[in-house]
Amino acid sequence: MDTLVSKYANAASSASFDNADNLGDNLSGWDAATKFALPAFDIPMVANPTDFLRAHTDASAENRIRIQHGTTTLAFKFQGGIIVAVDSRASGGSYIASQTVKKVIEINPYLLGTMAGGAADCQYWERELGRRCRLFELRNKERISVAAASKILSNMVYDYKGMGLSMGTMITGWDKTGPALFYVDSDGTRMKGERFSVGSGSTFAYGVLDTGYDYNLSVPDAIELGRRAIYHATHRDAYSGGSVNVFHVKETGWEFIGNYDVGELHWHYHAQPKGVIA
Amino acid sequence: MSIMEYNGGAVVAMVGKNCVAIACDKRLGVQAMTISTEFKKTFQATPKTYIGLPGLATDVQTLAEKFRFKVNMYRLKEEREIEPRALAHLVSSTLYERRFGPWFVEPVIAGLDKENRPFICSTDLIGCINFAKDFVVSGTTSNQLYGMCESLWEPDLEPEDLFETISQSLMNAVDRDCLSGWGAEVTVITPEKIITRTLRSRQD
Amino acid sequence: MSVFSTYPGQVIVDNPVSVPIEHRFDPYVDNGGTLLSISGEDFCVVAADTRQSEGYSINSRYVPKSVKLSNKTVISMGGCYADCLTLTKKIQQSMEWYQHAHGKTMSTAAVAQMLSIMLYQKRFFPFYSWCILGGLDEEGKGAVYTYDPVGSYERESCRCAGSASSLIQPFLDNQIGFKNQESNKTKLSLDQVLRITKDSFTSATERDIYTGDYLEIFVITSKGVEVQKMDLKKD
Amino acid sequence: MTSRLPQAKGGFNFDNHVRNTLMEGKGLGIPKATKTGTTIVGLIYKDGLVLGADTRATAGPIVADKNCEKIHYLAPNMYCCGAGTAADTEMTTALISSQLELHRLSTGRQARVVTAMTMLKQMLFKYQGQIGAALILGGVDINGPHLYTIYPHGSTDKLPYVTMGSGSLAAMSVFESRYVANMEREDAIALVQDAIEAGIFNDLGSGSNVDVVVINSEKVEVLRNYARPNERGVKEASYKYAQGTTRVLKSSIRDFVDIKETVHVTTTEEMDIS
Repeated sequence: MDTLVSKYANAASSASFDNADNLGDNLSGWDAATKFALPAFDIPMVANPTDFLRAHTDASAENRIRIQHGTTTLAFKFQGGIIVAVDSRASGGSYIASQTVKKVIEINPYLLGTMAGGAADCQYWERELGRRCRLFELRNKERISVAAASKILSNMVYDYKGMGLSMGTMITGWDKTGPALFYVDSDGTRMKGERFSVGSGSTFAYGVLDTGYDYNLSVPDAIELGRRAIYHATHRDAYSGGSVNVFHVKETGWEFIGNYDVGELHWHYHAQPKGVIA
Repeated sequence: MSIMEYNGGAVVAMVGKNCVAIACDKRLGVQAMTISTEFKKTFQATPKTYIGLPGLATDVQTLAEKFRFKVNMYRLKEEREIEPRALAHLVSSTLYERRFGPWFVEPVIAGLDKENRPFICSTDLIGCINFAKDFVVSGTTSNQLYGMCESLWEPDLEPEDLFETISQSLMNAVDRDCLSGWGAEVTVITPEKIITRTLRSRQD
Repeated sequence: MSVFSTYPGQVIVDNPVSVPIEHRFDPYVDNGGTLLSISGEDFCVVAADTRQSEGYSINSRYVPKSVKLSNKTVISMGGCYADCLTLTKKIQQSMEWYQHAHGKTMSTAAVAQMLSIMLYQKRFFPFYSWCILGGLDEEGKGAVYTYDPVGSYERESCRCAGSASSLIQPFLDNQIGFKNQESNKTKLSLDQVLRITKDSFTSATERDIYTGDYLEIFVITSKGVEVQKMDLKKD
Repeated sequence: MTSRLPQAKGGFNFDNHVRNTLMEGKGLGIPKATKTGTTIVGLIYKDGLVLGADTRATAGPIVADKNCEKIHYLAPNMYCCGAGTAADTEMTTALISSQLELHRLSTGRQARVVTAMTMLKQMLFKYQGQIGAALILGGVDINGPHLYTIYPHGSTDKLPYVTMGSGSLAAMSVFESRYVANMEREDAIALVQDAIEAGIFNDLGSGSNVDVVVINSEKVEVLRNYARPNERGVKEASYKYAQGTTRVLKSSIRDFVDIKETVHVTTTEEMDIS
């Protein structure tokens, strides 16, 4: 009987954030590093939790849980470092939930992550990544490489593969090897590259980016290219828009270049003479 | 995604003091991709009546022509322009004819009748007419437009004030809808003149 | 799928017991309602209607959606009321433990981050809740934090969530953010914000069937939290 | 060419059906038509009958029309309340109404309520419930007052007091507790009003105002918006914009000009027809 009780006593859900023993630990020797080493998630008590989640987040679900989606993000390497440019729209279905989302996540002064796919997934895991990078720094007395950081992220989300996470991100930064750019997604892909664009508007952004890209671009020209590529994507893609946020990754760390409202940017570009293509 | 959301689009009409206004966005999309930003959804039916047709673009164009034909036939038979109220019933029965295989369009009608009294109405996709005395909305942005119009509209607006109110209603509404926007066109119909304006709006 | 059919060419099911019975775990219900929050220079307004509904029926005309968490923070939630209730209790409990452990009240920004993690903890079994956290930040400025059901959050100047969110939000963009207006950009006073809040809800009540009955407004200033109540239409 | 012009022939047109099913198959959902969530009621009193309805039309959770008319004219001695798909109730009653008019003209006498009921049920039965009209038919003829309910599939009931629509339970609870046979006119109207208001306040699909129609052998009273228990709250502020708030790219103004045609009679040479 006792075995039976103990067997089911804790089966209701896996350890959650504030269950009784966690809270008791607040009083003596509570250690964030050990307690939060592995995040714990509540799982519904059903045969197939993945199907459960899919059924309730699906577009056809009766009481639909709308997770915010839709994006255009891009990042590219050039002689002056890396330019990261993103839009700022979050949409739930066809409704625009926000026009002011920060899609560049400042992991630490040397690392940036971008956000595409599920907003919460990117925010949570890149925050967790930031914490782990800090622990790495404290343990090893040196900054983590971009390769290692991106791999931590990749491995973390790979543990949840197929469970419904949705994340397409670019991890950029400057380490001992110089500027580095990695693409990481929730399927487990992790790629090093020169030039990436992620999100529903990425095809439009690639068009502009590939046309104007040159490794030897000057910093102002590179910034303009990034900004312009995002602007064109917001114009054509319904699920991208708001404003363009531009960041520049340099040896001294990243620098925020600016926020440009697409509403105004369109008329700014509209007034300019059209460039000649080839 | 619903068929009504396939191409996107929004139309709104409002009543003012001895005038009416009808406004539409200008986007034509194919799901997420914007194809054109010059796709107007309001059509002039008679000198003082406009009809707005948001919905599936193929049906918008088909019905615009169908209504043009029917309005012309009416004029030839009756030797007078069709009244907005009669046009509403014409639209209604045209849609209800296809009760079991509908056109995916939710029309809006705005105009002045022969006594220059304002008339607006909207119908659902199978022709149920909604006669309103204040405003009617239609298209993918209808929720946002309902909220805007319900807050902004007040009775007896003069033509220029009505223009501001309908423009602000439409622009702020489509700015919260992915599938509409990319420019707007507003038409104000008064007994003396028709004012048509293209608005400067966000292009994302 | 038809069970019985006498049309030629269609299968006639002669034994209805053999029809598979669908079992599904469906723990969510939408209890409707609308909530909004607007931040100002030195104040924050959190407002919500008090109707709780299920389908076409009203469960109760007065079930507050907002809860005062501290003198500087108010949380408002809409969606599945059971989930909202649980989540509110979790927040209150954690805030109390924080008080015991650190000897101070949690700041609005700290509650905001904690709520994000709490929501994400249920990433695979989400709380069906739309949360808006309103309050004053460390500098005494108004702060509004908004969430999606799985914990993505953002600080904004104003936000509306719930069943009539799509009706009210564009109006707030226009009246609070002065979007699409050529001129007329001023900082709004508390009085103006309250007027806009009330008008938002009377308008939403006209068009959204799930919004109505009463409006409860929490005004957060440096003096503390003050609650106002107003009638909305009951139909 | 003339033969290719569409001729009005009446009846439904299914031309779009194949295309629409195809699109639906591709995952594009079919949009919802306007429904009237509705509370409609009817009762028989001493001299005749009273019909009542709310005035809310909904499209999903949104109120599409705050003051629509749900009590439709059928004949001078008959009215019909409609619930369900708004277009269906509107068109079905309009169709039967014109058929009754023709019936009246060809027979030269007042149509009976049972005739209207039979026409309605036969039409609805023919369409197998596809026409989503739930109706309360009330009228007075040579046989006295009659009150019928007609369901979308074509079944009918004949009862002294009836309710239909999403607010029918709320309204019926009022009837069940307070209905008595042979009520006075004022009491009957008050009971109908209370029943409709029970629907308006307790059913989210019903709302706004109360419409009432009283029919007896002498006259028909259409009491549109008999009660208005839900007046809109007064706005705290006016949101009128200063002119010039909206930025304009292009503007065109067309003035209407009165063109006066005058016919000048001039004598002309006679046409040469030789």
